[in-house]
Amino acid sequence: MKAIGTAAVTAQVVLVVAGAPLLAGTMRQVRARMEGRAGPGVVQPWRDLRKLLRKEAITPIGTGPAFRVAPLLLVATTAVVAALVPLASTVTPVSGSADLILVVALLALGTVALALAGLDTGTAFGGMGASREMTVAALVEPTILLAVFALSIPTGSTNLSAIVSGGIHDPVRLASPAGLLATAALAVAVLAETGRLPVDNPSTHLELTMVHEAMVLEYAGPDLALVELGAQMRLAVLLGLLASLSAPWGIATTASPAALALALVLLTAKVALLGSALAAAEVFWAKLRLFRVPELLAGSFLLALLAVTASYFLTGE
Amino acid sequence: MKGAETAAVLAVGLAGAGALSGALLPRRARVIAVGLCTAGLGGAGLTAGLMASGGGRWSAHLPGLLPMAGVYLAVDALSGLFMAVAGAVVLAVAVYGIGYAGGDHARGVASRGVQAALPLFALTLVLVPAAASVSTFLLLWEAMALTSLLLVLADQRDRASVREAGVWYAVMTHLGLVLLLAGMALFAACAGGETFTALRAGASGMSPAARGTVFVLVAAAFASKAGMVPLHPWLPRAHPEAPSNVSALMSAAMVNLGAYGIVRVAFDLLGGAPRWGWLLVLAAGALSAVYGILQAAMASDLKRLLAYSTSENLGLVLIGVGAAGLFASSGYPVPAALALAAALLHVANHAVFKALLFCAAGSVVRATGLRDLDRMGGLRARMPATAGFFTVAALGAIALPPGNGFLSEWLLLQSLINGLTVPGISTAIVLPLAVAVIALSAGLAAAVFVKALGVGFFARPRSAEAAAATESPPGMLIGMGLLAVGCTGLALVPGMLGDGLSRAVAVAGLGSGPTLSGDGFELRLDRLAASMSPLWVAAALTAGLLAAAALIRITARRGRRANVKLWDCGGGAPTARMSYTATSFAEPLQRVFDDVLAPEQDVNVTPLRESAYLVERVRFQSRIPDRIEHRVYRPVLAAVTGLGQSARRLATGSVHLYLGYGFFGLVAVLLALAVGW
Amino acid sequence: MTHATTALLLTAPIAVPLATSAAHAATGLRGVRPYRRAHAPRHSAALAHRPPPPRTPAEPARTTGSTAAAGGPATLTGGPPAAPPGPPPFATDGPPAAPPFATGTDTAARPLGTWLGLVSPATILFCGAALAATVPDRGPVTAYGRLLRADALTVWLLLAVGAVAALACAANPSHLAHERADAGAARRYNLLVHAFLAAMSAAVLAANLGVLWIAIEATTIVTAFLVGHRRTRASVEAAWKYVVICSAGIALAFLGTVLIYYAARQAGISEASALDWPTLAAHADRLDPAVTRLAMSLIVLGFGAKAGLAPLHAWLPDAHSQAPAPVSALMSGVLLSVAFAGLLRYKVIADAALGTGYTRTLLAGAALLTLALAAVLLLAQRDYKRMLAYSSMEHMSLIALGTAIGTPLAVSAALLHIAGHGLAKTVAFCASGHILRIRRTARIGRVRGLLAEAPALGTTFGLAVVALLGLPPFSLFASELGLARAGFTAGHGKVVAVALVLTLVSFAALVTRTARMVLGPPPEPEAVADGPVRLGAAAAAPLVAGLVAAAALGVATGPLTRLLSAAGEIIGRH
Amino acid sequence: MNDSVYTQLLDLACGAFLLAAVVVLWLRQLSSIVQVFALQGVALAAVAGLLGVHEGRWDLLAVAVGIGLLRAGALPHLIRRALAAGTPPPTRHYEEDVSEARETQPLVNVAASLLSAALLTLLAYAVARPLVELDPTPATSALPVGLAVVLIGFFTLVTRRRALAQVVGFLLLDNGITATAFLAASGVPLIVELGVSFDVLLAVLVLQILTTRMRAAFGGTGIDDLRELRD
Repeated sequence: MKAIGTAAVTAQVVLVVAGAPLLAGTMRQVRARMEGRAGPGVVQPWRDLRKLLRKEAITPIGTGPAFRVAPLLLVATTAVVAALVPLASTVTPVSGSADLILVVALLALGTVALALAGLDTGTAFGGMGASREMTVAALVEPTILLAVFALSIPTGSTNLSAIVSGGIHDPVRLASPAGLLATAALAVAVLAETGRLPVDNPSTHLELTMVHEAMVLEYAGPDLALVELGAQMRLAVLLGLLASLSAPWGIATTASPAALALALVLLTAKVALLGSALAAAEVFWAKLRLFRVPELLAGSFLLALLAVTASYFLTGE
Repeated sequence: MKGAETAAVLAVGLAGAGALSGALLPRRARVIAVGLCTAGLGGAGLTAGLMASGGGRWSAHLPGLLPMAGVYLAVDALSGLFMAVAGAVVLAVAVYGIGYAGGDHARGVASRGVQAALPLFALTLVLVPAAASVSTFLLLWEAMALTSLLLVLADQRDRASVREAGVWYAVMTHLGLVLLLAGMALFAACAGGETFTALRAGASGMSPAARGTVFVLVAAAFASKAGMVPLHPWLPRAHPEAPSNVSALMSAAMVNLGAYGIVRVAFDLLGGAPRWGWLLVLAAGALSAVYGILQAAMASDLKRLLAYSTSENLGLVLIGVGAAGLFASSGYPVPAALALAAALLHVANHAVFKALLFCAAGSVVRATGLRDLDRMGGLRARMPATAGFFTVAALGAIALPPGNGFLSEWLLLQSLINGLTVPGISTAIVLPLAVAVIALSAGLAAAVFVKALGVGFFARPRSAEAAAATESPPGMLIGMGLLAVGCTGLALVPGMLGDGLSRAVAVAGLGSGPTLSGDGFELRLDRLAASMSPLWVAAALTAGLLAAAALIRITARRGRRANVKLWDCGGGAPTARMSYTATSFAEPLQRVFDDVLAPEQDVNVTPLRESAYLVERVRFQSRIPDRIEHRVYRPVLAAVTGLGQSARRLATGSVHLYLGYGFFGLVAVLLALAVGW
Repeated sequence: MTHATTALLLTAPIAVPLATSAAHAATGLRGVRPYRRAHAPRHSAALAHRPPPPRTPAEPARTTGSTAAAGGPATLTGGPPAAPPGPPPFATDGPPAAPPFATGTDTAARPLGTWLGLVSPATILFCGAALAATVPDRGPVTAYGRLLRADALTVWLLLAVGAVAALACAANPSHLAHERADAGAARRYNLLVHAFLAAMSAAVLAANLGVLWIAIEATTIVTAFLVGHRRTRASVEAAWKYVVICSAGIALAFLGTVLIYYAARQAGISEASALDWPTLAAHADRLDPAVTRLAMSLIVLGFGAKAGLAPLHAWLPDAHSQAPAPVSALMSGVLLSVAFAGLLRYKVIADAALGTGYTRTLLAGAALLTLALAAVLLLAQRDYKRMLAYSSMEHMSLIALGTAIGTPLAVSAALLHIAGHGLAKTVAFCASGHILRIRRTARIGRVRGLLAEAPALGTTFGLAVVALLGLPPFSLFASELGLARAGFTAGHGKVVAVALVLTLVSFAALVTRTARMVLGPPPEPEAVADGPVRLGAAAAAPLVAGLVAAAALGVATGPLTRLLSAAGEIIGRH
Repeated sequence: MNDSVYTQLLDLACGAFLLAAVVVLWLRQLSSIVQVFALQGVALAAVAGLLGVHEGRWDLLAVAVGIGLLRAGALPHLIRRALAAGTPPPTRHYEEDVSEARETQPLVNVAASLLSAALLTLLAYAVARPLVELDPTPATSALPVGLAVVLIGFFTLVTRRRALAQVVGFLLLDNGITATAFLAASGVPLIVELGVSFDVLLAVLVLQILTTRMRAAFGGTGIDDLRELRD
């Protein structure tokens, strides 16, 4: 029984580590196709990573341990989140402590590490990126936690396995207005957290607009590889979390290898589908001005607040 | 309980010895003697506190002291917790203080008056939770205020701002005393006795109106000591201007006594307060949390930033206490016990990491003489140990997993989220907003401490003083080391506080059974399916780090890491002036919260004499005023000074006027008598 | 305790000071006058100098006509020429060259003055202590056919008078030395101070209300010349206001006494004991309520004037700011309380006759009015001696509030407040005397960095103000705490709350002003280069002793506890 | 000396006593004010004497003589001496006499002063009603006169601009109190009476010395110069 659980956890982590670049590749491919371009192919991100990993490791003058530890911490936090979140199965040895607040905090820890690395370089870009990233992160925090609050009301606890298995057994809860509002708020928060289009353009180098990119401008070689991998893993994990919260069918609730295999396949399908949908939508979105982002986040905060109060008023406790 | 009593007596003895040695010995010996006595005193307080929170209770009555009242002391689990926290902080800061006061720059701190007042201040911090009668509590409360005032005024010769801070601090503290004196005297009058036991007995017989008045007066007094918003202006003035070891003691131990007061009086003595009272406390906590952290985000003075962060953390504590009161008053003791336990755990966590932050700030001020983050930078290379300690403490302050702040905030969020089971419109509206406030303040706290750490310590020095910084002497590092051990201990092994918290909550009349248990490494909430084992999280993170490092090691080419110039867009090497300073880091946040902060900016252009079109000099000045202070205190001060000026007409010096007062007084009295009043 | 010893104990506090003042007078008469001041032509000397010593000071002889006017008109000296409107810069005597006619004899009088000065306060303290050992247990003692009487209240006040007098007389020599007063003025000063002590002891020990009135009126007359000691324009003005307002107030009090006498005679009390306090207190219930009500109002107005309570309060800041420091210490510290003790005696009678309601309303009204006046006038205060005077008004109103509340706890708190305030105010005024000497100005705005320039003086002045602010460990904290508790327990919460708010206002005013004076860098850095200004052991001793006594009283009343509660019982029995 | 004659004489003396107080309020010239004050002293002595004769108490008569000597003799003499020390009134009478000898213009003009004296007397009667009802003898029924003179004395004290006029006001106040003492209970005990008189004498002496010092310091005895000690 425990072996299956550990197998599920390792499978999840391996799938996330290996699948994240592929997910990024598929999203870029979908986007290229819709813009009429041929696109570099789904495996291109792996090729970039391999190229970067073989490059020479460099340390900019005047930077300290924060600059060198940040990429490692980014990947580590995302890996731990991947282990905790019940992407494939809710019955794992770590599902007991898979607390949604812990997950949100770990992601925030990765962001803080990267911001500190940006400041450590002492260049204008690093400082600007860090300052904007921390502003956005600070404004996203209330939305995410209120969405967590909304999701935890039906099950009475913030434990992810409980929420997901609750969702599987009682699907009507997911379609309820509270569930929908919470998922919408969470979706906007995920966009802000991973730095996707309306908040930040991941593929830009224009210093006026870039937020995430500015912090990692000084990285090169293996460190840059880790940063890229970390960003892609974060996107994959968050999309997986969104999928398991809003569409939990297929996640193994029993400790049988067959269910686990099926869950893994379904997980990849769901995440790929969600990724391409996001890529397709990004074609039509333009990046918001930095000081209009708070309005977007305020809107998502309102959605989350309505989600919480709606669930109270509707269920009439 | 022999042990706790002897510890208390030892503490008093050491304080006396410390004060005498502070006043009499020559400078070098004085600093060391006072440091050791205060450290011993802190140790004694810690042991007494631990014994008390371990379940021991003792009380003492000294009729001879304090005319017309007598001194009553009693210790239980709740006061034990606060004594332990105060004792630990005093111990570590005293060790740190020896090195800090030894430096040549600390002429003010090492003066006789300050060194004599330091042990007395430490003694009052340890003894205030042990007071067991209205008069003793007020005596120790005012003694704490007086000794801390002397300590705040340590450097009064050098800067005018210290003197102004001292006056603000004295008047605001006395306002707190007047409120407290009125409230407690009314309570003693209604309950018909002065000792806490008499108050507990008489509390049930009080009319709701009297109970409400007592609660409001006492809560306002304690909220002003905890730096809550409407009564907070002294905090961002007194803490930065005080010497760093004093502001560490004030921020880490003195403000907690504000929270202790509310819990002791409202929960234990009054036996519960009206619902609207608890909503008031919660609202004050929430407002202070957000306003405090916002002002901290804007502050470029390091110690002012830490002072506002204290206001934020105490705001979170009061949110927990307010929520606990709200649940208790609607008859749900279980979530109430959890919320109160979260608040008390956050008091302990905040005390440790805030003390370490102020000590680190103190060693930075000692090394560079700077408090302004904009002119610091590059201190990590020059002061690695202090930077390391500051990082550990900042990790606690930003409330993220491996840090100790995360646990109490996690517990607080759990108690609020599970508090929704309590019916009632007010909880349905207040709890989500409280969660949102905690989340926003946590997010902003992350931004604040990234700014403090990144701008202050990393990159290159932006001023000559920062470039000339050297590491602090070993005495200070040992003090900070003790606090760092405290931080990591509380972060990884929170369970050790578990049963102490449960007993303290039981004393407050909320918990029947243990609310949270745990075998040291894990924090399990019994009645809720939630548990947190920080040790496992830290282990998983380190494992992830090692795996990623191994990934690079395997795939990357052998060979050393090359040192390379920073990318300079082809325009020459980037100078230190190009790096982001605290003001520029906070600019986006200031723009987002523009209407709340209302920054004052003025640009004055001095044209050349010859022609108005040619500009000789442009001066830009931007200042973030404390808006609540301007909106509330400035009119009051103007009115009072106006009243003073117009009142001078009452004493114009003319004999006729003075005799006229007497004549009209006589005629008025006679008229009243004639009319047969 | 045989009758003789009690008689001795009761008369000594009055007799010894009188004997000392007579001794000073005698040395004045016997002293060789080596010169006969040539009658310089009468013209207004441009630079006023200290007027030559007046005729022999023994008895304010009948000055004949204007020719013997003392000295030319003392024009304003010192201070910037363009004196800003508002209080004039303190017209000091200017640095008088050693008066050409300094007689040789005064140096001989100097040592005589120092220990002679301490004899009378020591006697008062000794008698008080001896009585304190017996009176609380065995009840009051009387002497001279019920003329003098000592109960617990009297003993407490005797101790307070003795303590304050000891401090002030110890501070006298250094004050006079620094004033470089010539022999005649110094002799007249000592004579009047000891007469002042005798009058105060008489007022406290008097059992007959008439004798009490006479003693208090005597204090006014004796201190009139002490207030006018400096012979400057300001001190003459202060003396005039002091005498006129106080005498008018005291006259009203005598009218009240007459009406009480009338009511007592109508109630059938024999003429001999109609003004005797114990009999009056015993038979007070037979007095006619209407007459007693009128009498009590007049007495509260009259004795209130002497105790600094509104409406006849306005003399206090002028007199206390112009009098020499030890004298204003004595007046502020204990004369106000002695006058108030007189009022306490009448309160016992009125409460028995009318019930406690009437006097409480009168006293509480006067107290709150004075507290409000003092707080408001402290806000924009610019002279630190007037600041200390208004602080005395504030503390006297708190004492009046305590007695208005009337419960034994409240009265004990008020009595402790009297003692604590006496000690702290004496130290504050003596220190302000030294500040005046060092900085030669009474303006708060012009005194900076006292702690830096004169550390000993700055610390004592600072600690004295800390005591006056009611901070622990000084006894004013314990008494204000007792007052608040008693007020709320007796059900007068609102009145006490208003009083607390007003004390907060005066606290703020006092803190801002004292901080401006005491804190800060030394005014002229080069002045401090040659070391801070030393205060000297002789001058510092009384200040430190006063602070230590106030702190000791604040920590524990020790042997005096029994006496304090007995005194509280007498006044607050019902 | 039967009762009706005694009552009439007593009322006559009290009437004179009150009238003297009102006239003091009326006059401007200081020397004549002192004159009237001396007359009031005589009236007061008469009241005391009548009471002594009526009750047949010799000590009371002795006190009456003492009071007469003090209030009609000694005190006026002192004030006249102080007055003489001031600048002498101008010989040429057309010149407006600004010397100290005249109470140039008191704070409240004469008409208003007299009106307020009337009101104060009414107030004294209203206040003294319970005193009289307590023991309605002819002496106590004249009590309101004493109280009225006290109030008028205080009013004079408040409104006069000359130092010596204020001294006279204070002495009027004191005369009123002594009269009340005699009328109410035929005098306070001897020691107290002696003490009070001695204190009053000393007070006047002090005020007189202060007047000379004021003249030296301020060059005149105008009370309005005493405005320098202010907040």
